[in-house]
Amino acid sequence: MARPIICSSMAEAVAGIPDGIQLLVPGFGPGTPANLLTALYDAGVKDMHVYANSVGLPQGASDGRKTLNDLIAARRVRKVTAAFTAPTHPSQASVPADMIRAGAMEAELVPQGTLAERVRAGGAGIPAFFTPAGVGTLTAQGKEHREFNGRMYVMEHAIFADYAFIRAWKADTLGNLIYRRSARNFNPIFAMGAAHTIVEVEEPIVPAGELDPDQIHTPGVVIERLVQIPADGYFREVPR
Amino acid sequence: MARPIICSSMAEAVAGIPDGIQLLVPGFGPGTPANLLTALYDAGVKDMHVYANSVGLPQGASDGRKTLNDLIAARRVRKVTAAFTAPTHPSQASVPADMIRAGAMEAELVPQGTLAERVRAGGAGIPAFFTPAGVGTLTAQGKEHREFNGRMYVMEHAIFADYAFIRAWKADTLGNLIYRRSARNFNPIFAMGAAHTIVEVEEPIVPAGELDPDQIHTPGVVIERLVQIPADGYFREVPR
Amino acid sequence: MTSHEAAPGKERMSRDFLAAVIARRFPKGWLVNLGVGMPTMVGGYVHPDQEIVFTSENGVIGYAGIASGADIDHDTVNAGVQFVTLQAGAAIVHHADSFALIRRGMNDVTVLGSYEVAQDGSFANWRTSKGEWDNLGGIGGAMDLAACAQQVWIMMEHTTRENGPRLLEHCTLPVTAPDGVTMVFTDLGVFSVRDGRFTLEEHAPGWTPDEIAALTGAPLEVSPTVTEVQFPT
Amino acid sequence: MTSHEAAPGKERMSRDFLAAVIARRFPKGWLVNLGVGMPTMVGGYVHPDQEIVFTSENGVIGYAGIASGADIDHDTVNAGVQFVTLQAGAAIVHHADSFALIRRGMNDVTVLGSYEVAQDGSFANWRTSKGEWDNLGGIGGAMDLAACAQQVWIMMEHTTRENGPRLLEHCTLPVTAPDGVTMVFTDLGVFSVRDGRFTLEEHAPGWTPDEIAALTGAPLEVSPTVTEVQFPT
Repeated sequence: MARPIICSSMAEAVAGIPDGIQLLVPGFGPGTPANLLTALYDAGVKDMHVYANSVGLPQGASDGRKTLNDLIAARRVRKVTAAFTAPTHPSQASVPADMIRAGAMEAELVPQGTLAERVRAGGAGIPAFFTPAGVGTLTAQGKEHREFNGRMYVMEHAIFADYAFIRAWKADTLGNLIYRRSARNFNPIFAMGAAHTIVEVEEPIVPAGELDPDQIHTPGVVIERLVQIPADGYFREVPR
Repeated sequence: MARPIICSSMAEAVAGIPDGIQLLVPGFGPGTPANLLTALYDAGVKDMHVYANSVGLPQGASDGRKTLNDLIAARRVRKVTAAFTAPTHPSQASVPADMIRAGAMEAELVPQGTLAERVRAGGAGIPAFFTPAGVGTLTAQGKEHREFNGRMYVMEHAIFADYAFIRAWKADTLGNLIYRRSARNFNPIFAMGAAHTIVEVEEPIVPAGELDPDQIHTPGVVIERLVQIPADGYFREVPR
Repeated sequence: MTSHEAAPGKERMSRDFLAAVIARRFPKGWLVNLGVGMPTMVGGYVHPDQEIVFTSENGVIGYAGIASGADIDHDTVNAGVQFVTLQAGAAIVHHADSFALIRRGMNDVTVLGSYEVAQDGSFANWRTSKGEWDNLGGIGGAMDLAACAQQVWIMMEHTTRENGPRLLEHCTLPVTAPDGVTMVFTDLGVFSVRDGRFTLEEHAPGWTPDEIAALTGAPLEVSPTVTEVQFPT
Repeated sequence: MTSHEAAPGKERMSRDFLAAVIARRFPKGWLVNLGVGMPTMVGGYVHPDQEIVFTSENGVIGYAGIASGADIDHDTVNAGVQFVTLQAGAAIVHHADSFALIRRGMNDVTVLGSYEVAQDGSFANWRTSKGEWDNLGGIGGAMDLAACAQQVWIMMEHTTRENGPRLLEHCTLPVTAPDGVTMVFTDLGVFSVRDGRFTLEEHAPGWTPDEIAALTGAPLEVSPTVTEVQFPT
């Protein structure tokens, strides 16, 4: 595994990504790779299976950034796996939910902790594990169940995707990453859970050796491409 | 779950630990909770099932500290689960290996990554998972096997122990912990993998709020007791 | 017709009142997860002496409260993606570690909103459709939390907009968990859920147990020590 | 009788020679795990231009070499619990994350010592007893590494102290992994392991393929491009 390539633009960072990929998109408000998503939108990549916490409730942002919601609305996503595929109450409008209802996009609704753990398992070489979350609910229907120590669990399979987009706060030239506050969320596990991990970073990329080895959240050995967010990029998330 | 109790001595930190417990002992050279182990030895606790990377090859230390090897030699350990239960070559002497051979102590030999992941699973509420490590070897004998995506895996069960002893570098009054360099090793996962987690810390315990929330390796909510290593305590590990 | 109009002359407890009632019930040192929506308000009513630690499933362990003005940090949000401030001694973990802690049973309680709760301790809060399973809904972390927290407390309105009951013999909507609810706090009272039964522990000021039972869709036992809900001081 | 005495007049390659041969075979940018014992020496012979990252299963990603004197940090050791120095850009992870990366296939190669290696790619390095399974042995991380690294390279002496073969048709000792070895480096030569066969790729200076085959316990093919091992410059 070679050192990460430091790209000079978002377009370069997403260059060559083919149609049909499985893509991990972290973010929970903060920590969303908005610049890479926008570049991916501009690159026209389609037929994707996206894994994310939410299909994205807001109908686009006023500053031009593209969200998962925009990619879905543009029919570039064939399937979504998420903990929120629709608002809980049908009175709230949702383009993704309408598309799923109409059969225009496939959906897999999963408990949030199961989503996190499935990707963690994928990045950890573990093909399957058991969890109590969802037992006795619709989300466990048709899945293998098993009792351990008198309690029922459901077996869940790992997710290992083709690509992951990551949003970091600090990075060094070897791809070591540090996240800030709750912008961390899914980022460290999604960074491990894909064959090709591409990172947008907020602060200027520093030379290797400047970050304390004890304080690195994601070791750079899993990073393939690294790009600094340009001054005119998207630095703040749109609060939901 | 209440805030951790800050103990004023190692004896207080291990007070009330009953016989018969399952105990997690981290450490890989550095990061071994030598002071707590010594206090446990002095407290006379016996009939334990200890989980550790190694049964401890050195025959005690010259400075008075007690190791797992000493606890075993004193017949206080009924069973050990480890990645090293004996030297690979029979020419090397080993009290634990002799005891295991003689039936004086039960042993379970496991791949190191499986040991780490089993405790991680226990601390993560996951009762079992699949791993490729050990498939086709003696350590997988009698265990359930299963194929995923054309590859064979073995099912391994979680470990959740009664007690964990932890060695940290820095701590605050809420039990938030930071480890230093490879002294981290098993500590963060063992800290999560037990009902009662007791920590010895090298640096003076600081008030809550002084450690950066982004840089904490173990959140204090899983810590039950915390004790600073006294000036005459054991600060450096004995290199193997 | 709103639920308030359903019983003229009878005031129901306000959300703030209820949030305070719930907040002051937490024993000292509890680790508390607050669900999105109404339960978020509970955070504003704990007393510092309670030493409550609020956790959020997006990896924030120890937030202090909702942030405003200059206290807003765009990287620091709770599970409802509201800006929050951190407690001294807060720690941040990633999503897998956060749910590791949740599944491990770290949370003494999760306080969740709900559409329905049944006497068997099941509840339904993620999907209003009773139709065929189409993978549509908003679970978030509720299923993990409900399955793994030491207790599940429900904070909800006692009745629907049409004044129908939300406390039921059986949930009619798809459940979030098939059991686990131990307490229900509604605008009409405080209820325990035990051994397949609702028991009225405290009633809203001015309401009788019979009046509350009439708006409840399951048998309602009345605690021998039933009292009027007191606003915590 | 040592193996050197077994072939009078013929020098075998020294461990340092062999370590250098292995070190210079790593393609640029590889992530390399070095096993305890002999393989540790390999770290001393890589060239900076190779940009090799050495990882250790105790959570050190990017160590530079064995530390001595004032460079010793008592908290920084490799898998053999030897003090090491860190590379600029090193990262520390805990044991579960370290083996997560290992199982994920992070390591381009793990270089391990061994007692035996067989033509099916199996090898045995954790237990010298052929007796009944008694849970005695020293596995460490070898089984995880052997099962998950992209390649397994074995560094070993070609023969036992009694001059018996270590390259075999089948392992006689309990295996560390039932397959996975791609290269074997011994004091007599460099061997590839492919399709159930050993192939001699390079022979030790002064040794003929036939002489090496005579000390090998399995059929030995000879590469059409077989050469003498060159000491890397």
